[in-house]
Amino acid sequence: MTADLNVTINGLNLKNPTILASGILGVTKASLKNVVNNGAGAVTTKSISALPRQGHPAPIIITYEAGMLNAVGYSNPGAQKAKEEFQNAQTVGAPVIASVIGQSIEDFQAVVEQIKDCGFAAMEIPLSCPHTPGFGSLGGQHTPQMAAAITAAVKKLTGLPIWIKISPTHQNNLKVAQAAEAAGADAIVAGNSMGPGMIIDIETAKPILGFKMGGVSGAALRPIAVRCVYDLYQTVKIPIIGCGGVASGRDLIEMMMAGAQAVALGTAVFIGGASVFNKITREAAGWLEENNYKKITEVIGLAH
Amino acid sequence: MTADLNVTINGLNLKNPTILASGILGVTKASLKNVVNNGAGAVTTKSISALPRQGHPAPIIITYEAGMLNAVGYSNPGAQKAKEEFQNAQTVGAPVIASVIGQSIEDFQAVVEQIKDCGFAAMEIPLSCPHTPGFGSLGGQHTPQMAAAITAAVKKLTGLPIWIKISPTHQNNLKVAQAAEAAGADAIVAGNSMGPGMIIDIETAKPILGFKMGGVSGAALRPIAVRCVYDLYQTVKIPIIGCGGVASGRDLIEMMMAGAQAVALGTAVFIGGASVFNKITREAAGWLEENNYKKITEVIGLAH
Amino acid sequence: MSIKNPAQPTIVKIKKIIDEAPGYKTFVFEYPLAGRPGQYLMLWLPGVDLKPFSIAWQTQSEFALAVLKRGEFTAKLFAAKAGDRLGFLGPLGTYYNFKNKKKILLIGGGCGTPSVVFLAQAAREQGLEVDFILAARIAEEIIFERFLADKGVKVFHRFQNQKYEHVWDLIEDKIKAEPYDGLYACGPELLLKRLVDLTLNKNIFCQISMERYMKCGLGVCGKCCVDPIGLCLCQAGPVVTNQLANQITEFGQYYRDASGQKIYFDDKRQKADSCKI
Amino acid sequence: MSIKNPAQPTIVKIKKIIDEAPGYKTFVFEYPLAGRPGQYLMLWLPGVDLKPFSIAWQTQSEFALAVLKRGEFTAKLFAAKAGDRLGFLGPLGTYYNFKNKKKILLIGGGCGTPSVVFLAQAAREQGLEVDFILAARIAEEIIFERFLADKGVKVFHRFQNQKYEHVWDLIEDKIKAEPYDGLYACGPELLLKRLVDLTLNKNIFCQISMERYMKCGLGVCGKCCVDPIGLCLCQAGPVVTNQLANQITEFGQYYRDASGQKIYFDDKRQKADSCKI
Ligand SMILES: Cc1cc2nc3c(=O)[nH]c(=O)nc-3n(C[C@H](O)[C@H](O)[C@H](O)COP(=O)(O)OP(=O)(O)OC[C@H]3O[C@@H](n4cnc5c(N)ncnc54)[C@H](O)[C@@H]3O)c2cc1C
Ligand SMILES: Cc1cc2nc3c(=O)[nH]c(=O)nc-3n(C[C@H](O)[C@H](O)[C@H](O)COP(=O)(O)OP(=O)(O)OC[C@H]3O[C@@H](n4cnc5c(N)ncnc54)[C@H](O)[C@@H]3O)c2cc1C
Ligand SMILES: Cc1cc2nc3c(=O)[nH]c(=O)nc-3n(C[C@H](O)[C@H](O)[C@H](O)COP(=O)(O)O)c2cc1C
Ligand SMILES: Cc1cc2nc3c(=O)[nH]c(=O)nc-3n(C[C@H](O)[C@H](O)[C@H](O)COP(=O)(O)O)c2cc1C
Ligand code: FES
Ligand code: FES
Repeated sequence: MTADLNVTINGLNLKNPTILASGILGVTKASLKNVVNNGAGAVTTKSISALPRQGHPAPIIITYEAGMLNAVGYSNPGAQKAKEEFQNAQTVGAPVIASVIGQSIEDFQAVVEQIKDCGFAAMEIPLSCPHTPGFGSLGGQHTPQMAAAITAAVKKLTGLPIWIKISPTHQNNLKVAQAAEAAGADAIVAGNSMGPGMIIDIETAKPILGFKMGGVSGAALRPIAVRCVYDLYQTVKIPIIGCGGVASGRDLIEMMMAGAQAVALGTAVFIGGASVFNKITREAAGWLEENNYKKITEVIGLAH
Repeated sequence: MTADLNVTINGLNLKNPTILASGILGVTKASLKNVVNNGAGAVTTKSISALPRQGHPAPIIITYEAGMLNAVGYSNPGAQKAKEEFQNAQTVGAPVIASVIGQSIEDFQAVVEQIKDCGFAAMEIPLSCPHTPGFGSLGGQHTPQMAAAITAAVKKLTGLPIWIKISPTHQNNLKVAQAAEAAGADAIVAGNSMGPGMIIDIETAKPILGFKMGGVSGAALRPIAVRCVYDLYQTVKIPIIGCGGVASGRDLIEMMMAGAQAVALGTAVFIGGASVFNKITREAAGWLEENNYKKITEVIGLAH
Repeated sequence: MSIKNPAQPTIVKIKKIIDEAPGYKTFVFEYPLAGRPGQYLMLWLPGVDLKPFSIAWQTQSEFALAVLKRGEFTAKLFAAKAGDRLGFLGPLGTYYNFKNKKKILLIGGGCGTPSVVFLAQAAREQGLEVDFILAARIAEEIIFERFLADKGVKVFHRFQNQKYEHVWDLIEDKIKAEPYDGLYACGPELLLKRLVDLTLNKNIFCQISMERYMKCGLGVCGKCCVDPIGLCLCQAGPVVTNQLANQITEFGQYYRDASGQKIYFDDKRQKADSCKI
Repeated sequence: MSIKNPAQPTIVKIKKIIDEAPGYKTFVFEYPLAGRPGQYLMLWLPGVDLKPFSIAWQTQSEFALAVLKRGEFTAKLFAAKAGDRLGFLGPLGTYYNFKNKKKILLIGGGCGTPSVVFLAQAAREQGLEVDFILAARIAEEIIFERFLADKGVKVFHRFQNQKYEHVWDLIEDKIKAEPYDGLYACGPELLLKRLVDLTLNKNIFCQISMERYMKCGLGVCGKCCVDPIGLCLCQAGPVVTNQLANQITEFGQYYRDASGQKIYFDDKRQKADSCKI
């Protein structure tokens, strides 16, 4: 008997709980399709700002033995081009979530206005990027006040579900999530990369990343993201999307046992390619069957 | 030609910049001696509280592919027994740093009073433990106000150098360091483990650690600790002791290039045994010679 | 398909539980452990705690732990049923060496018994002649007598006849009477101390299992560090030679509890040694 | 002893710098790269940026990058001196396939030249007959002519005589005149597009190096994703067959810049193709 992997979040049906995280391969509709064809239950676009952004100088990523660092700096073609790019997003074959960023409430609103009719299934608002001046943590957005204000401002403009993406490490993250929930957020994504961190090349005595420092993701982050989801499960009522270092069926189940209804993957897609979605869902399905679970939804929150 | 590995911090001479971090093997004087015989430049005791503590239920540690989690819960025999245990600490063969913890300013003072004449070279005050209720981050001690108050309170009681150990991830950590410096701290240790994180055993659906969650250390932490030291180097004037995930000569040089005058090792000692001190200093010395550095102190802050 | 992180406890189901004596149960698990006699596991009761237990016996596909009920952990373990899942780390620590031995004497007392029971099993499988002295306070606490006899081990204890008031006298008599080329023991520390002194004196090969409070089993917490050598007995032990035991000045004097405080065998002998004859 | 993290850029010293032409320099590094013709490196100027450059040639112990000065990065690179340390990631990407070929035609234009120069070197080492058309706007920008001739490559360009006003006419003439069993090219995209159409039409084996804006070189930033197939050319390219090129609808139409905006070759051909003849 095959375990049922379907999950429903905010009324959206995902054929399995894996989601492509924002920032990996999500620049074009064609590449989102490619990821869906490889088994993702949903996909997220690269974050979209009001105006085009070149991003930080390269290197924008570096891997190390425990994960990776990135400081992409939100390069993207801006909301107007994104609107053209992602037109009819509903034809991609799985729900497409638009990641929306801004440096001010007006920015967020401008982006949402532009892209709200593209056929997106939800909008994700990261308040937590650790390495882009003016945005997220470095834009003073990771506070309960800002979370509430931004959530309310975008809720006004669209009926689409609004997902708020928080930092897994900031001490105030549960408060930020609660404030977002109170302001009408439909789900919490936990979370972004952590840090930032820095790796120095000792031969040249220079930080390697173009921006010198960058968010840490991958295996290094996983236990911290799991703990964050675990804490959120006892704090908010809206669905939680886990994100951080998930790279196997075991990791997926673990994140769901902590309380996640779905799980976004970034670093694993970079390391293993788009086919990692099929690998992970296959591993999870096998484990569920061996352990006599009929539906993957049975494991949500089981570790509490 | 052999590179000179000596470093001096607060007038203390270390034959090399490696220090045993608090909490690993530092329960007895005999085990500190054993670590010094294996090449450590200095050693730190397990943290000492006013009264004996049993610590958290086990498992107190768990390793994973990117590092480890611990939630020891500050088990220690208390200040009175510690005074007996570490009597004549100056005979250990390298500077011994006493790690002092408390739940209140009076606690810190009580411990310092008890142990100040044991022959310790310095006192380290962790304000940043992420997993012990009442202490560090969970005791509300990781704020500029508390950092200043605790530093001033212990400075009053002893002429020994006071090192303040901060969190590598908390957003306020540079402010905490500045406040400690202003209150008379002699060095900043950056830093403690991060998180906390959680690992769930999916077969039993239970968090593995006895305390459910614990601080994350090892490779996962290294880039974050390096970045924290890098930022501190531009923020405080007192010496910085790097700590987090250092496991090789390369890592040691990297941490010093970020700005550390010395580097504490925890997880690497657990993984590699006490002999890791000799391994790391040998690697660092070899690299320095190949690259024509005469003294290891030449690399301090070189990445700025 | 199995999804597993090798650094996590290995999860096993309890296959069977055997009542050995009042307050003494053997838990049998289906798992090819491949441990060696004297080694121990850190047993994980999910959500409760993690505690050290010696491997009591082992086959190709099973292993067993024999547990004396003492406090919270063992009480909760006693409430477990066949089919329940537990975890373990290990096998951990040093083991008994009986290479080239012909006739050996084993001494097991209280909750130290399982450690030497596994040695008896392994030694018999190699064809050694094995005598085994079981130490207990009362006859009802004698365990594994049948198990050992079935394996061809000669079992002795002071309840077989009324000759001995103290097990020590039985031990001395056996050592005098028989040409043992190895002595192995696990039990109350003061008994082990006498044995170490005697075997050093008489120049007999001897290994003991020296138990300390073990919180992690992995060399990190330092609770099991012994003076003055500063090594962790969770890794450098539990099995040590009489020579090494003799270098450990705290041996027979004190050990450290969960907080790291010294507990003297003199002061608090009852507490420290309550599980032992 | 070397201490190195394999995921960091490999650090190498500049051994030698060769002036090829105005604004064109070759940087030689001592390092056994073992790249394949068509592959590229992401070159790291510490503290500055990281940019893609094709391997221009390679020996057992050295490799070279030939660089056209264009903007900030290449200007800073031009300021570097022998002995300076740079880093690189790679070799990255796909490579030219010339197995079982006998006589091949190579076309290199502007900063696309180095990619095919390395192919010429490798093909000659395997004994192939190699003709090479160098494309440039002016005679001074003709590079590697001597280098290629020394390897036994027949070099053609429109400044050898005044016969051709456009390089395309030279190319068509050569293809008509000679029985090539493979065509390989790197240069201005509109020229590549014509070549792909022509070879598909005539059913000649053809590979081109199709360059896109490459920020990471590792398949993560998505800048180099091509429509409609959605693959990243930093990994699925730069070398592609004429068939694959033909499936890429944006080929010859547009590419994406650092922000991901489409830049049309029609609109901004000068900007997009400024390095190419
Ligand atoms: C290497 C080793 C092998 C052991 N093998 C066995 C065995 O095969 N069978 C058996 O029944 N018991 C064995 N023990 C003892 C067993 O670990 C304790 O009886 C058990 O941990 C008691 O836990 P509790 O919570 O039930 O009792 P508690 O109320 O916590 O303690 C009762 C007494 O048990 C001892 N104890 C408690 N925790 C530990 C610990 N973490 N490490 C060492 N001693 C502890 C202390 O002396 C304490 O006074 C072994 C101990 C060690 C160190
Ligand atoms: C696979 C590949 C191989 C290449 N091989 C060579 C080579 O062997 N020799 C050589 O001189 N050049 C080569 N280039 C082009 C080279 O990367 C650019 O000339 C260089 O990055 C310009 O940087 P700049 O800062 O000096 O100029 P800028 O002012 O930043 O840009 C000038 C122009 O260069 C191009 N460019 C800039 N950055 C990139 C980038 N990251 N990726 C692709 N194009 C870019 C753009 O078309 C831009 O309009 C190659 C490019 C690719 C993709
Ligand atoms: C290269 C890269 C680019 C990223 N870009 C974005 C982004 O644009 N917007 C965003 O919200 N998160 C971005 N992230 C964060 C990821 O979406 C994700 O939250 C994080 O990497 C943790 O998940 P992981 O460990 O599975 O990678 C990026 C991460 C990486 C590695
Ligand atoms: C098992 C363990 C116990 C620790 N106990 C303490 C402690 O008692 N006091 C303290 O200040 N830090 C303690 N730490 C934190 C370490 O001293 C160190 O700051 C942290 O582990 C990061 O360094 P590392 O990556 O080299 O281990 C402990 C860490 C571990 C792994
Ligand atoms: S039991 Fe923790 S160090 Fe031995
Ligand atoms: S260059 Fe970044 S994905 Fe290709």
